[in-house]
Amino acid sequence: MFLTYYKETRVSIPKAQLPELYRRLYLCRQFENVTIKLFTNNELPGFLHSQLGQEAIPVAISGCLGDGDFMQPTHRGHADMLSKGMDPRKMMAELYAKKTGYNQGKGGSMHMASVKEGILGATGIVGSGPVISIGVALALQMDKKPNVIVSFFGDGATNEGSVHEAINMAALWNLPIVFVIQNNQFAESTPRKDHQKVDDISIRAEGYGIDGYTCDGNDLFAVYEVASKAIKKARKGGGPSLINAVTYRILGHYVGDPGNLYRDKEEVENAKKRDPLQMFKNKLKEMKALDDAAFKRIESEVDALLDEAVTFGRESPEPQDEELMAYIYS
Amino acid sequence: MFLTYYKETRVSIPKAQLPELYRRLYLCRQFENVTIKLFTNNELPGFLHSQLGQEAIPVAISGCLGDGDFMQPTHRGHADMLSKGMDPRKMMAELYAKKTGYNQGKGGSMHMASVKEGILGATGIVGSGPVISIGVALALQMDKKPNVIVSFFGDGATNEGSVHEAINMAALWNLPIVFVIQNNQFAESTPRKDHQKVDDISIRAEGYGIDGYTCDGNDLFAVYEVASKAIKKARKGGGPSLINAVTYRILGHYVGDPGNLYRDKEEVENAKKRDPLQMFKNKLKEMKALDDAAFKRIESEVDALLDEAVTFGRESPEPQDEELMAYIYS
Amino acid sequence: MAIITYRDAIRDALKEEMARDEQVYLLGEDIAQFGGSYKTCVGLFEQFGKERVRNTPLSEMAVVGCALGSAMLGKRPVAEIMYVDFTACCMSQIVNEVAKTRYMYAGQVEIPMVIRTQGGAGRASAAQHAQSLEAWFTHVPGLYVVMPSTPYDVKGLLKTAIRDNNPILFIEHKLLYNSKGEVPEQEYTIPLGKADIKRPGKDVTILTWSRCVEFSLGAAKELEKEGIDVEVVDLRSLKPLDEETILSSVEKTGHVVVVHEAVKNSGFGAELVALINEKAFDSLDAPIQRVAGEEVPMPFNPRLEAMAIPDSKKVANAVKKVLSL
Amino acid sequence: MAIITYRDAIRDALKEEMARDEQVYLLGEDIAQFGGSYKTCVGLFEQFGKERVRNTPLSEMAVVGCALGSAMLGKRPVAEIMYVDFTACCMSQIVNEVAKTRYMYAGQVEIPMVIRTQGGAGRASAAQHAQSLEAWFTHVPGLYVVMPSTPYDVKGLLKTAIRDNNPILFIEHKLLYNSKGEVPEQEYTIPLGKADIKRPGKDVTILTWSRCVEFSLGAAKELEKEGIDVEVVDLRSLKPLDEETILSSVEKTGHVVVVHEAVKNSGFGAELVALINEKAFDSLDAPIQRVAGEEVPMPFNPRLEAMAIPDSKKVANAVKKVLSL
Ligand SMILES: Cc1ncc(C[n+]2csc(CCOP(=O)(O)OP(=O)(O)O)c2C)c(N)n1
Ligand SMILES: Cc1ncc(C[n+]2csc(CCOP(=O)(O)OP(=O)(O)O)c2C)c(N)n1
Ligand SMILES: [Mg+2]
Ligand SMILES: [Mg+2]
Repeated sequence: MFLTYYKETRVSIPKAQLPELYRRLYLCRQFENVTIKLFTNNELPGFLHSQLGQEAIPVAISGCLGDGDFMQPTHRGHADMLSKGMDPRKMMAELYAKKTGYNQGKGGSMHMASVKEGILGATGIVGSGPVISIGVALALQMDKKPNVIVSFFGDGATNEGSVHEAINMAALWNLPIVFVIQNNQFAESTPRKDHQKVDDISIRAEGYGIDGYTCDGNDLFAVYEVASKAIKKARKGGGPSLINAVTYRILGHYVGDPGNLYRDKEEVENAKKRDPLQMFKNKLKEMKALDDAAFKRIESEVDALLDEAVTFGRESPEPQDEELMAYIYS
Repeated sequence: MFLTYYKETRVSIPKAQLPELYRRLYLCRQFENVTIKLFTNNELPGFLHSQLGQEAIPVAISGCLGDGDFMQPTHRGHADMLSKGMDPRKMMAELYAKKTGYNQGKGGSMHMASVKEGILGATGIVGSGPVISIGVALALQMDKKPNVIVSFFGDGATNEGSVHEAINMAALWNLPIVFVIQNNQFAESTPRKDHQKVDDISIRAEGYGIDGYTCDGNDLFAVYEVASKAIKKARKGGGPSLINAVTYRILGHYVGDPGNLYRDKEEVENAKKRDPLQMFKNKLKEMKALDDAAFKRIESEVDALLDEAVTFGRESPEPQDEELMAYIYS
Repeated sequence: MAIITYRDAIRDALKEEMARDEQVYLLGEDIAQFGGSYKTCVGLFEQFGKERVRNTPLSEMAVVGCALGSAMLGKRPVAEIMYVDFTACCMSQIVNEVAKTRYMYAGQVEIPMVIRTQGGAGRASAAQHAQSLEAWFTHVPGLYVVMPSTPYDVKGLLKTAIRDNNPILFIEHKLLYNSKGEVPEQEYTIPLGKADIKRPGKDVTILTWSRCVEFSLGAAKELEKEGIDVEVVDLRSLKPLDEETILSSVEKTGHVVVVHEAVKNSGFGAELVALINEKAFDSLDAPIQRVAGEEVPMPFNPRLEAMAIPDSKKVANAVKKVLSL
Repeated sequence: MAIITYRDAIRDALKEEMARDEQVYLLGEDIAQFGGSYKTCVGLFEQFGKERVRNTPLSEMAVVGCALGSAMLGKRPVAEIMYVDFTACCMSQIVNEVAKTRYMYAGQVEIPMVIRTQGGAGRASAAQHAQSLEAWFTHVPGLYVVMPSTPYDVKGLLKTAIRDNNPILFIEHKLLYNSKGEVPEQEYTIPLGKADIKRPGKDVTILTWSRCVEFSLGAAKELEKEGIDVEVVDLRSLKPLDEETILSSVEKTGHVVVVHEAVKNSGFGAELVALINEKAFDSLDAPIQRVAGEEVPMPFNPRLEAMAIPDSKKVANAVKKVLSL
């Protein structure tokens, strides 16, 4: 395994925020579980990248974001979107390619966007998100807004030239952006050691003259700590940071890939032991931040919401034929 | 100014090699002087990037290369080519766009190549050289050759995504390649501080897990020392290094650019005081490696060779019309 | 003859050529243990090892550049770019370097390399994973462009492409990988630049390639019932282009429909119309019809997606139209 | 009316639009103190400061991506890519992101951005600095492509492009920067998608754009002496395309020559031939002739380079040919 854990967790999340963070974390997790099932049942067209096991990263980070802040998810980004507040019903409808979906059925899993809510679409071109994100950051800077954008990408994406260009330019222009690597140890089927020699990707930050952090991406508290620091800095005009949030891709590359050709079962089993949802829950229990009833209430609320979302997606109308040619030009 | 000098010069060049290195250095310098004059007189078509003031870098490095080794020059690469042994007559003929030129008049200044002599053409697409060079390195590695390739590029090129991809892949595959930044402080009109935030580019090496060096690119001995180490390592299967050879672009970006819109006169004047040719000559005198007569002999031989080269270029025939369509396909 | 899939035909071609010539090696994302995103390389890593079946980082520029550099030294790389959409990520390497190096160097090197990729819609992959971009590359001197439609063709042409000393963009179609067809047990190759008449006919010429051959044959079958005899010419390689077969078919039928999946505007179909206009204008009894992709980024919704590309019905309608004009 | 250069007309357009609308900003390599590689931005850095005239690193992908991101938030970036050849370095950003984002997002955003670049041969810049690549972009739904040929057109169209809410690739020609022409002192704009008849005539229609307008007018002048009356239609924008002007000219003359500098194979000329074939077949008295770039990477040698592209003589010959067929 290629995992290294750099930080002791210090508890810095405002206590009042914890139930909501748990809600989001659970929502992200269940959204994955539900969509995987739907996809496997051939209810959803296209392909699906599951973010299962990585949810602590976006949930922690979104916890540091507010109105006017932006995020650009990755192609494996349902948790990114949900954590920042996207409506699971409209997301589900989009996955069903329905008119009521965020992108009216034109985008699908990878391109779902809600720009009004500060969520850009992911790009399906790995590594191209960051070059777009820096433009958002530039606009925020030019408009003297107190806001930031978080740009997510994967460990594989760090080898794309576009990511290099984006970070260099952001550093040079001191843009209000936080680059976050959802380092899940794989680029499709390629383990990290087969796509880059360097152990800790965050040291690349130094080569751009910005701060780099590595944290345990499965520990929501650890991510929060690092992210809040980086985001605060960016907000204050301190420029970009690069966060390497180390996690593990529990499932295959896409739903349907058993993920067994290029890694050991054991490795996966080990990784499963560090389930971010369970870890967070345990910590909350330890802290006595939520009691069992509270967990239950949250969980059943979310479950109901997701049931509703599925129904909404399933029963919504498809786009009309004439919509094929809508929104190409302004 | 953005210059920093990292190394005290230790003299490690075999003494017997010194006269030849001086000859090459002087040849590179005079080739620049002659071609600038020809270009200014409208004798040469196209455009010309002068390497004047950077010659110590390729001369030192070529001094560490032998038969079977490769080099890929930059668009500002006449000294690169000459130092590795390209014939100034055939180079001059190419600059005149003549049939007798290395590329039969099809390539010009930027694309001159002599693959048999181990010199690839530069690419006019800044940053694309390194991705091609790694392919040469891979072929050498696959064929278990004891050879290496030196891939040159500029400080500006370090911000191109392609360079990032090349270094990452070379590091990963442990390829026999040395990446050398001819860090002349400018990308066209853009000073280094306006194109990257980081002070010392060589620290990017760390982000790929390879060795990085910074050296005074105007001190032939300093470059030699670093390069011989990196090249030896690559030859032995130790993988790539990144050398940041700090120099200064004395002239404008191309011949015709007065180079005065984006920098102070004083900066240029200061830089001129550290002329690599003069520095090397002084050192040789100090070391008593060559006497005045020897310098004179070398210089007049080179001058005569260049006279001959100009005549050869000038008087050679142009390609025939029917050659337009030759060498597109095999 | 065995009946195998298009996917397996590709794998067999790679396997045979790798066994035949040590200089042949593969590089690309996820082609090793995973056998490629579309599973065209399954088993090759195990057979030939990691030196010759090279998984790469997500670095399309480095993949193509590396292939080029090694080809100059005599290697015969077969680079895989996972989707033709991603050729845009290494467009400069393909167009500015790979295609031009031999010419810029005045013949000092040959560039025996293949870039394999796949394109096309039909899997609800949305706008960035479903394009057909061959026209771009036919516009670039120094490159060949090959787009086979059957297992037989894909195998024979891929073997030829690997043996050829020119850089070749070899574009497969994601919806064809599971299609099946007869492939000889014994070794064979197919020359570049030879179209194949997939169905002879005398009334109308359909010029097409890749998955649209399927649609065209479907239309021809339907039209046969109405007494319309359609000739389906599968170009197989767009460059070199088999002008002879095209023009003689046009001369025979006097009616032409061009069918391709790529967007119509500036698609390769336009070049065919222009070519025929220049070289067989007088043979034309009616204006050439084009059936092609709509002027739209590919939508995710499968129904809209289907509307955006040709199908047999659209082809049949165009044939009827060209006959009625 | 003042007589100014194409270069200055561009600078004036940028200056006026930047003064008019604070959201407009420029980014690109060497556009600040240096005023751009072709000096089209001289003085703007001094006037508008470094926030609005942004020198960038050598990072074409980041330049285009950054423009896109900011455009989504309401900025109106004008990005400069120094040579059209380098659009290949950010092809994915242009094609996969800029052109498709609005559609993929189902209209959530507008992308009011311009990518200025320049192309063409004639300065012995060799294979990687002398291409004409507009056809690629006309093949991409979601992008407009504008290629003005005169100072008047370049100014009016650039102003319009900056005000338009769609992404526009604006391609200048390196050999036109020094050309001069009349430009009104007072403010004006030119609508996209309107061709301009640079010379009316009744015998033959020449469809052309960018520098080839010059060659076409030169040919027309020569041919006038022989009593041939040529109509030169400058398309100005290839997308949106002014079909009406094209078709009505074709209907009038019945003879068409298409002239462009880009390589002939799959050039935009092919699309024009196909379009006319589809919509005005019966008006054609002879097959359309194309005068275009040769199928070759651009050679460095100036004589060979000149051979590789159109000139007035080649155009005149094509006109005579189309009249004699
Ligand atoms: C430019 C590009 N190359 C290749 C792909 C195919 N692809 C999609 S996701 C993926 C792996 C990405 O790895 P990483 O960045 O680590 O993200 P993860 O999938 O692990 O979340 C690949 C190779 C793509 N979509 N875009
Ligand atoms: C991809 C690309 N972008 C831009 C250019 C234009 N250009 C040519 S040289 C140059 C500056 C390169 O700077 P650097 O890499 O430092 O090399 P130097 O010229 O200083 O030797 C630029 C911008 C180019 N040729 N290719
Ligand atoms: Mg990953
Ligand atoms: Mg430089």
